[in-house]
Amino acid sequence: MMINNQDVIKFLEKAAGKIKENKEFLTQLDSAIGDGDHGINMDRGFSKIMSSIDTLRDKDIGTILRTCSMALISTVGGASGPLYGTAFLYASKSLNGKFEIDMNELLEALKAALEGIQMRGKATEGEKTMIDAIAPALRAFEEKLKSGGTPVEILEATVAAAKKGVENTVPMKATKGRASYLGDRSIGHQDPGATSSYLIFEAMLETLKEKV
Amino acid sequence: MMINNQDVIKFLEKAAGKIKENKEFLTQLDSAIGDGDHGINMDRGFSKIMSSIDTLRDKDIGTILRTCSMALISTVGGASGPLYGTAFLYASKSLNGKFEIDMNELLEALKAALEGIQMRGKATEGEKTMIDAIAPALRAFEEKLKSGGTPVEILEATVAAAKKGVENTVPMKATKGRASYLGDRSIGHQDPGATSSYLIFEAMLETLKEKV
Amino acid sequence: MKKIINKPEDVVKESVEGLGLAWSEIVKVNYEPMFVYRADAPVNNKVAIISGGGSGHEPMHAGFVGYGMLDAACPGEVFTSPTPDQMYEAAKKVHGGAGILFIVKNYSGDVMNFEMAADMLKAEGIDVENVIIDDDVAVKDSLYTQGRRGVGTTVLAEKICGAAAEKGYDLKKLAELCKKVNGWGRSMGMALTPCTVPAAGKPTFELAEDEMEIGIGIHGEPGRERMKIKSADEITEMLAEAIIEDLPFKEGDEVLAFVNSMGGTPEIELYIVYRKLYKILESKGIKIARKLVGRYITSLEMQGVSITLLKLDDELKELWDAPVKTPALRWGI
Amino acid sequence: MKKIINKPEDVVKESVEGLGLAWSEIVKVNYEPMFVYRADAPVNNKVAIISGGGSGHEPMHAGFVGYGMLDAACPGEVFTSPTPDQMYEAAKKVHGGAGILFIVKNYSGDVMNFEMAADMLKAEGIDVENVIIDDDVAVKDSLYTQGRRGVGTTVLAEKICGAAAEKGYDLKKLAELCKKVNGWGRSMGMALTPCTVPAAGKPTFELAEDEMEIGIGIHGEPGRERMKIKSADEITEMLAEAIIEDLPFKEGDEVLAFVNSMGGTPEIELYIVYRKLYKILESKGIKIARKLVGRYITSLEMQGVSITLLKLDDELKELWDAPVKTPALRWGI
Ligand SMILES: Nc1ncnc2c1ncn2[C@@H]1O[C@H](COP(=O)(O)OP(=O)(O)O)[C@@H](O)[C@H]1O
Ligand SMILES: Nc1ncnc2c1ncn2[C@@H]1O[C@H](COP(=O)(O)OP(=O)(O)O)[C@@H](O)[C@H]1O
Ligand SMILES: [Mg+2]
Ligand SMILES: [Mg+2]
Ligand SMILES: [Mg+2]
Ligand SMILES: [Mg+2]
Repeated sequence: MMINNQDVIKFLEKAAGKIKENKEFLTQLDSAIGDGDHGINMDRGFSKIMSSIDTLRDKDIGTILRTCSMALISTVGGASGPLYGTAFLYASKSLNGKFEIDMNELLEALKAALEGIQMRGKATEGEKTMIDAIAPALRAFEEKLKSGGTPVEILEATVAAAKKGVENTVPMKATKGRASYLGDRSIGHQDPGATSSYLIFEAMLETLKEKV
Repeated sequence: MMINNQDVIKFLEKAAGKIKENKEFLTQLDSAIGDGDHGINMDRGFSKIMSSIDTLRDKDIGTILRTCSMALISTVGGASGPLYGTAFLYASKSLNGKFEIDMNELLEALKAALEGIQMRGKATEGEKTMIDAIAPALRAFEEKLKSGGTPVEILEATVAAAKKGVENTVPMKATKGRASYLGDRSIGHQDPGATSSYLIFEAMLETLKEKV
Repeated sequence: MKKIINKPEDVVKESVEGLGLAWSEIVKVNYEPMFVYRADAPVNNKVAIISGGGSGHEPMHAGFVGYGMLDAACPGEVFTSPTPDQMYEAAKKVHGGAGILFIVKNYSGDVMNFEMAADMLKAEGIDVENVIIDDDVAVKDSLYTQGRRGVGTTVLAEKICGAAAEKGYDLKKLAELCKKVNGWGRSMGMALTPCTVPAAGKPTFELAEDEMEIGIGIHGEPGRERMKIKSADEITEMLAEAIIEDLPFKEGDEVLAFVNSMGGTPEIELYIVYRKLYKILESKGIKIARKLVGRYITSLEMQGVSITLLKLDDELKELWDAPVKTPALRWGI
Repeated sequence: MKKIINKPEDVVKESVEGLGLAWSEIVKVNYEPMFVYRADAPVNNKVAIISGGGSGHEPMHAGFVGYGMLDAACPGEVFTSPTPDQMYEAAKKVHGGAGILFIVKNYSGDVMNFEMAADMLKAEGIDVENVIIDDDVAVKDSLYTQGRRGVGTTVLAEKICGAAAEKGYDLKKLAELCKKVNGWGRSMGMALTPCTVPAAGKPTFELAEDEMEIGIGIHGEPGRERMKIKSADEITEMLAEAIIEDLPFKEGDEVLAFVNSMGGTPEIELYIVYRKLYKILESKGIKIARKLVGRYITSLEMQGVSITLLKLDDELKELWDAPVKTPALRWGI
């Protein structure tokens, strides 16, 4: 199964919807250990993407993602803006001019996204950030891909690992981002950025499920 | 029965005690139609009088009242400071050098006090101020004095009339003092200054009752 | 009561002491009785300007003592008029031989206490002019009442008269000027929350979570009307319309627009109000020639805003622009 | 939520618009993307200084744009870092040919967004120095963490570097100076109440009627420790001791003492804190040579106070005293 530019548009619409649905929830998570704006920030960014989605429908996947990157960078702000913005930008690099990609290419793009996040934020796993959802998710993706899973199976494994990753952030002590100012008091709370990353993987899975 | 300087000291102690007891109550009345400080103001003034009461025990009545006037003027502030301060000052005028006075002299002094309040505040009866307690009280004093009442009877009539006067302030609309800013909304509330005047008359009555 | 204080009875004294320590190059403090005065007082042959009133309205008045504004300020207890001995002693300290102007907000307490001080000073042969500020359009005016409260125009009168005194206006001319400013200034305020007098320990009134009070005074005294909270634009309209029609301010007028926080309302909201005020005035052909935006006449931590408009002519503009150097207002120097 | 606003999403835009209307002689506003810049920009051959950050800390930063301080400020949404396109466009507008200094508070969002803007500008051959302010002693510092937050010292760095830029410091020297100010400045804050981000509609945290939060940040993020409310003197001691021992400030040092309201705390309380701070420093032989007292770096309507101490030498004193003309800070001009 190939993923085409229409699927990417659908994925973006689903992701935007999920972010909007969980706006309050993400903000609430961020109130506990941050400054209470993560849901608001993410929703502002994805709403911006949605506002010009129609101009993207006939574009190649690289262009779509690069345009999303610019929208996120220039509207989200906060820590998550440059991080997700850089993620989309890095993901777009290998997809320029392509209207269809396979699961191998998707994995490469996702790995590039993670690399972008780490270049920008200088965090590693275990610091209670979005990386704690994304890194294990990509490992699960790769394993399932190698063991010959179907696209939906691959993304089911990815989402499950992301979910596990989100849960793992609860007992962590934050050492990057705003939550790190709390020191030990950050322990016991779920990381908002990891949670939004999980939602985005879920949007990918649902897009593929509808396709088959 | 004559009233001597020791009685005046006792009266001041009782008045100070009543003001302190009713500090909260007066302040509460003032919160409804003023700025919520009348009890605090009055207590500050009478506490100041009490702090130097021992230096007054051997002084003549005029000196005692003049000293009280200065204490009230320089510590109460607000509207009630100059008003009560002027009242005590005017009352003291005819009592300079006197160590004993009769009920006629007391009435003259009280009338002078009211005159001082009106000179300073330019209010008349019916404007929802302390005058609405004091003016009827003095009329009752004079009547009972003329009809030959005992000192205690005279002051009982005075206090009763002051009490009535206080009650009469409830339906009035204020046109002087801070309460006047409320216009019609001042209606339905008891005037704090009239209430403190009533308490002061009560202190006089109790002083005389203990004497007989 | 949530406040950063020590004992409630020490609030005013300790705060004034802090002001004196922070701004010793501009002001000095006298403690018994309490007043704040220019470090270089008396200024010879200049009319000395003294104001004062209850505390809790900071920076007014002590924050306005200094070159080009007040010679002395007499702080009373919180929301309670100062006493005549304060004004009397302050006047003796700052009198430069050219007389004294008292700028007094129209509250019965303030008026009477300043009057008593003026009587005492006149008895000693010192010239005193007592000018009353009564600019609050929220209060219905009438010959038979106390009249309007003095609010925002007080700050503007202190600045403008302060500049005129430095320029050499004599007492009579200065008193006229002060009356002119009062005659051309109009204000109205509103509150979202009450405030708490430290000595009282609880809020001066209650407001529901969705209510506001229009026409509030600066002492937490209730206002003209209580209503559901409205938008910033609607609030600005209500205040501005009441002010504009009162003078009235007319097409072609130049004004000073003063948007003031009651204390707790942050600057981000003040400029939202200023924006709408600008548009309202623009639509009526009234030009904002000067402005003041910030916290200048407050009610402790009360959330709310007041608007003052002052009609300007060349004299007032020139005096407004003149240098001023006080703890709370400073430019040109 | 009690606020004088229109739609929550318009708060920042309308407020900045109001600022621009009120202070058109000093600043101009660009809307797409949003930044506030000096009306006389670009100033040729002067290093241009740009700062920015989430809104809700007014007057910081837009209130500090003008002669002797910032060339431009980039306001983000409330408590949310601005985006790189804002800093990029602002830099293009105010660049006078001598390079750009970014003064950035140490929050991961701010740091990353300013970094992205710097990358974009450097790619076009414009010199950019990025100096991070991280002066909040409430946060434990370590190589492995985000490090300390940037708070009160930011205001002082903007004033001092602004003066140095006017004096002709080149970009390298100016960046060094900014790092020196950051190295010599230490802050800590506390709160009595939370604040409410308009878009969120409810308080960022809860505090009981008798509780306070020590070591609070400026975004309503929880602080170091929650405890029963203490007296002003005790609060001042807690903040001052933590600050003094951190640098440490020593006997014989001259300092700038900066007592700042979180927004809702009124001036009367600030000076009570200043008084105690003065006495603590005096008892340790540390001299307050300069001071700043007021609301300069706030958290909307939050009640609370922060203290910043900055060690001074002759260079810093001279630059502090130099003229400045911005909406919120002005003297000597
Ligand atoms: N250095 C970093 N690397 C990766 N993720 C980070 C980093 N700093 C913060 N984050 C993520 O960003 C999230 C917070 O985003 P958001 O609330 O939008 O920004 P801000 O903290 O500036 O308000 C955190 O929950 C965390 O997952
Ligand atoms: N002009 C006046 N004449 C007589 N009494 C007055 C006048 N103005 C005010 N009062 C009295 O003063 C009382 C309020 O005193 P207080 O609260 O101490 O002063 P303030 O109003 O300045 O806070 C009122 O209840 C009223 O009885
Ligand atoms: Mg956040
Ligand atoms: Mg009162
Ligand atoms: Mg009072
Ligand atoms: Mg944020």
